[in-house]
Amino acid sequence: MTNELPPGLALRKVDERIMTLNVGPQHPGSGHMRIIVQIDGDYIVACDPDPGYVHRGEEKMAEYRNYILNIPHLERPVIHDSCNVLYPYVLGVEELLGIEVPERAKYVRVIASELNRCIYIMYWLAIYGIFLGHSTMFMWPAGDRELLIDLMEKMTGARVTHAHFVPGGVRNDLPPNFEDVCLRHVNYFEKRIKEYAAVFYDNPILIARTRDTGVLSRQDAIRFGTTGSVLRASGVDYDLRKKEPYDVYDELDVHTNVMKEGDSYARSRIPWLDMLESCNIIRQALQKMPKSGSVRVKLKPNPKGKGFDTVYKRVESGRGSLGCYIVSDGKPEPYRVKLSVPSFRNLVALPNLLRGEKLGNMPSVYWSLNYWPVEADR
Amino acid sequence: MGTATGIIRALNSGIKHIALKRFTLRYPEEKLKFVGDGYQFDPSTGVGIAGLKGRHMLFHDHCTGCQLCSIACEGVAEAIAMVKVPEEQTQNKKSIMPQIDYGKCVFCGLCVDACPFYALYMTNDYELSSFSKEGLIYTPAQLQVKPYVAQDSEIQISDRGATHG
Amino acid sequence: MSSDVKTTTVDSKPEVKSPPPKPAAKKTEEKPVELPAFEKSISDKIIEKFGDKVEVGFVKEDRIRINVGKEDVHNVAEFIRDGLNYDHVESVSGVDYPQDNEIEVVYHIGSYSDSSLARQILVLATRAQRETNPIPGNDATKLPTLRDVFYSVEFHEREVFEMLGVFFEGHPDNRRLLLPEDWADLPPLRKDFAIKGR
Amino acid sequence: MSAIAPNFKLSEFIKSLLDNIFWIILIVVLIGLPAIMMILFVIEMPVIDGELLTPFLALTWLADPSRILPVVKAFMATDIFRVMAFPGFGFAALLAAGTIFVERKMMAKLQLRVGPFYCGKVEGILQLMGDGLKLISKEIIIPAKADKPIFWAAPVLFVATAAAFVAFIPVAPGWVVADVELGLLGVFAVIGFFPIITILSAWSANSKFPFIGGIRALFQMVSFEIPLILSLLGVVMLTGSLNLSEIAASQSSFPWIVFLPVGAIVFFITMLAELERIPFDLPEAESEIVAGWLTELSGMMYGLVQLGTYLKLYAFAGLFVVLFLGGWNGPMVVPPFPAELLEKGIEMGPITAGPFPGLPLFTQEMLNGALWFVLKTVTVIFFIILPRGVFPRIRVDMLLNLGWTKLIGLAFVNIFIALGLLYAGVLGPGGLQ
Amino acid sequence: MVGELAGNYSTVVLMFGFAMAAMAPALVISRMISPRKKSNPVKFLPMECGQVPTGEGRTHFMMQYYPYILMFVVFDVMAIFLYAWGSVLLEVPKIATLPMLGFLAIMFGAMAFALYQSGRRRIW
Repeated sequence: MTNELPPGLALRKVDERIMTLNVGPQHPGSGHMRIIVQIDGDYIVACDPDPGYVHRGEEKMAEYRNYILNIPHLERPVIHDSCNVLYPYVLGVEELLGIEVPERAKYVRVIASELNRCIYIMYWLAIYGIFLGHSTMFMWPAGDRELLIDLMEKMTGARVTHAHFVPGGVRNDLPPNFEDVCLRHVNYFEKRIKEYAAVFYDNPILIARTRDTGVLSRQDAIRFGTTGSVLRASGVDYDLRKKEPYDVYDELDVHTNVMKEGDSYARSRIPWLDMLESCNIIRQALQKMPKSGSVRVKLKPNPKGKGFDTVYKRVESGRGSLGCYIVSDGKPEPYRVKLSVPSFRNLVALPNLLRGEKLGNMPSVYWSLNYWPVEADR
Repeated sequence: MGTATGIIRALNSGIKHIALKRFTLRYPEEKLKFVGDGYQFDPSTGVGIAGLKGRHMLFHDHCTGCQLCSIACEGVAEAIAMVKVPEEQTQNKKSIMPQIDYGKCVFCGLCVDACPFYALYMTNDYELSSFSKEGLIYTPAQLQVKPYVAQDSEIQISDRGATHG
Repeated sequence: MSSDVKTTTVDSKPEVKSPPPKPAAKKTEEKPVELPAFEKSISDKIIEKFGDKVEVGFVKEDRIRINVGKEDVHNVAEFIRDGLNYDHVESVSGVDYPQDNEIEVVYHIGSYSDSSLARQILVLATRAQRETNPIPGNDATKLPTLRDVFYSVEFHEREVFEMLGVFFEGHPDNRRLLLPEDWADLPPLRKDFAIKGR
Repeated sequence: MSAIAPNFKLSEFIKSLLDNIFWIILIVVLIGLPAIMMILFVIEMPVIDGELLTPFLALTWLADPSRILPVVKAFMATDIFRVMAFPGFGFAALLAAGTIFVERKMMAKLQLRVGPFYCGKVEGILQLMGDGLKLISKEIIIPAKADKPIFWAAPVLFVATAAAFVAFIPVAPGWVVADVELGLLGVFAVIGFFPIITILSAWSANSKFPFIGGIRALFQMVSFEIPLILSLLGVVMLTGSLNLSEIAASQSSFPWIVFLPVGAIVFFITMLAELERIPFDLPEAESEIVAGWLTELSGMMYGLVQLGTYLKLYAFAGLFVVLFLGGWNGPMVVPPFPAELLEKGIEMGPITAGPFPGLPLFTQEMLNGALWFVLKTVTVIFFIILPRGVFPRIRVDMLLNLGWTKLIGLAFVNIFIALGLLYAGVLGPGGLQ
Repeated sequence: MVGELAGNYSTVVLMFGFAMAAMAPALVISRMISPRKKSNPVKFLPMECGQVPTGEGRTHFMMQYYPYILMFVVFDVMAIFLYAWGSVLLEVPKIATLPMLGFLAIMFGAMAFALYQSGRRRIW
């Protein structure tokens, strides 16, 4: 739709030479999903994404567990971004139960959320590198991610699945001396990711490879309901941290990165700029955070909502706006939990972007959509 | 000429990195150092104490067999089962105690949050692999043992790159 | 026949019971003083245009809920897009209400292009008749699709179709999405589909 | 134990080994020994020093260096030695193995990781051997509808073609397998075989991904052949010869890269493309077409293709050295052979060995030449490996565009530079060389 | 250069044959010592990313960059022809370069035209 087919594809008997390729689920360039692409020579004439290979029914499972015990489950869709994927649920439950969160806990949450965003983006970047055949760009982010994972592990006690946010705050206070270590690691991390420019982002081959491929115009980005880096790469200035600040984001100076081009290169550069921005936010939050105080409100066991109520909360996760719709009927278990995940929303753009594109552009366009198969399947 | 400059910059950056230190943690020889003794929970304030969520440790003299940890785990992983223990443990009138199946445990630590008697903590031990499924099931007697952990490697940042020193 | 039943359920809300949704809606309506002004003006615009075909579920800060019957949902959605500058659907969630014998489909609609609406989410809810023995696609559980209004609902509606059995009439590509190809059980997000052992 | 490899049984493993030994002994006894007997019966045994050569005499000679050394020397002068060992297959395979190891360690260092580490105690130096053992003991799976003879033959042909390429590379003065006048054209002819083998292998597998990969390989190799050929024309014009040994010898004072840097750059880029190395590894682009034309190859077939690839890499690096970096030419660094060893032999206390009349197996020039050649080749290999660490893969249309417009244009520029140098009198008969 | 015997190239053939003779046993040994299980026929299906393969592997498949191959057929010969001139450049009189320059110009012009054509029609 966005890309016109090359003129020769309008030949009469063109169907005879169209080959159907199953890209996935066991393919180095697909992740846990299948993209059925039909190619004519080097051009993709049709594309049909087929997610669902990691569908686990998290939403159904959530209806059987109470509000607290849902926490380890609902962070499973994106374990690399587990704080952020849990965040809207926790915010929603807090609104349902009418809990006020202590100030320090809000800052701890913001720090954890930003660290987790960087961890996710590093993982994403690593895979983007290997999709483009750049093995160094796989190894460096995968290694440097360790700095932040180490911080998260000091903070929450787990390296990947933290289960750290709970309604009413966070589960444990920061360890002693955390601020210094965090600052040191984050500063070094920022220095490291700035070095990626020479090898990756300013690399002329990469620019030639990804510029003007998979162009998503501003109108289409809005029409498809894309979110996060995909949206911002198309020139829409929309970041929930700024537009709808939750917790203490309104007290922090958040800068939104927007690019106009809307091509794969812009979509891949925006997360990198976001990481630099996250480093700034973490430093600000460390400075403004109350040095002491409670981090968690004590709840009754098995908290329940006040009768029938619905709530829809959104946060800006590593991939974009992540919403959680909770229906409560006054029981300790939620009546219905629906995660509106950014990957699923961005997936709509994939068939439209890949149509008429070259086969060699498929991995870069696909992964630049910031798609996380497990999250889309839930 | 921009292309040539970019290519030379990239090659230069690559060659520069050959001189940097390796970042890999060589795991079985080096082990990461963690904060504190593991995740613990203070029921009086309702706030946990930071630490690694590793294998549990059960204090037999505190455990009352109230099953709260088991109930908490039922919604998460169904890893905790209450089993009969010999009568020697005086504190426990019901003489049942948790037994944890680490093949199912997700190390979320909600059982520690649930325990109101300071009986269940988590430790820094994460090396739980076993050749059989039965070996992953830790009985109360095994959970009582404080694990020996030799973890001393920390990330060190210098001009020549970060290493696990 | 089935559509008649449905119409009465949603449009003439007072007489039909549907216990859960009622109290919340009433509570917010009873305290008009607290209603935020901007959100109130939006909901007023919709009321003004459609009269009593629509019902305002609640008006909270940044969130407006509109309940609408299934034959009006298309028109309301078009008005929301053209008249109110909302431009994309964030989420389409189906909620099963076996006690009402209905399935509710909730559209969370937001706006990127209008910066004054950036915080706003308009919740558009509509209800379809629920069948006890569903045959997805071939029973009365049907709703008009909103894909021609909001392109972004395409995959969401496919998901709702397979998870709850709500067939969206006019959707160009109403195929299976997430579940395995050989899934022959009930649509899994219905309340009568029980997880084993729970 | 059972949890690690449930189907592994030590007894069966030992039994398979014993089976193999049994079959080997049986074949040797039934076929090998009669064959040797028949050969001994037919051929005329040489008479040396008035005595008929018998096995007993041969064994006596083995213990006497003054007698065995001339035999070794005579053997080294034969084609068989050259093909099997020194400038030929053995040497190239050794360098190829070294390349694989260095590549893995260097990539690891560049990427701030460790690389092969545990195998062989010292930085994983035996990793390659381990990988070879693994590959040779893996099952070879042939796809059901594959064209079996071609599918089996393709990896072997690939290695053989790479070896034929190696045959043209002169390592030291006089040390080349095929010292032919039209060596450069021979190289072009051999390079022309690679796309054919690739497309045969891809076609015979009857699978989609190898097919696309094979077509890509065909496009890539074919379209980079013209820049490759044109970029070397400058060297041939300045040298006036197509013999690679003569070209190398002609650079005794200046390597041609000083005068023809453009041609060297074009040749280097086309070399990367012909070798299918990143950034030009489109035929094996794993994120698009699983492993390209290697997708269906398994076990030792894959191992052979890898071996062929690295032999080819060595051959191309050697060609670059010969054509642009002066081949074996370099300052004399190898010390002369100690003369007293020839006259007195080695005296270590009570034990005296020698003298060794035929001893300098290799001349000083040859050792020096080989040393310089290896040094330069390793440098070139380093620069072939390095782009893998810093560049992403490019796309087919970009690749073809690069090859057919930019590189051919630059190759023409190179030809005119060479012409200008010749007619300006800088080089050529009246010039520097 | 003149009068070179074809027999000089025998070493190349020898090398080719030696490599074949040395490498074929590797395959044979591998076939002997490696396991061979025919229990699962799915194993022998061609790679299709975990799905059951559909369609033929060898189909009518059109790569859009076909003009480049056609160009190769023509210009490869011409490029080799240049070597006949290049290798004797030092011996022939300088005036002989002029026709070669003309030839180069024609070749270059033809190549530019072909490239222009192939770029104009992206697809054949």
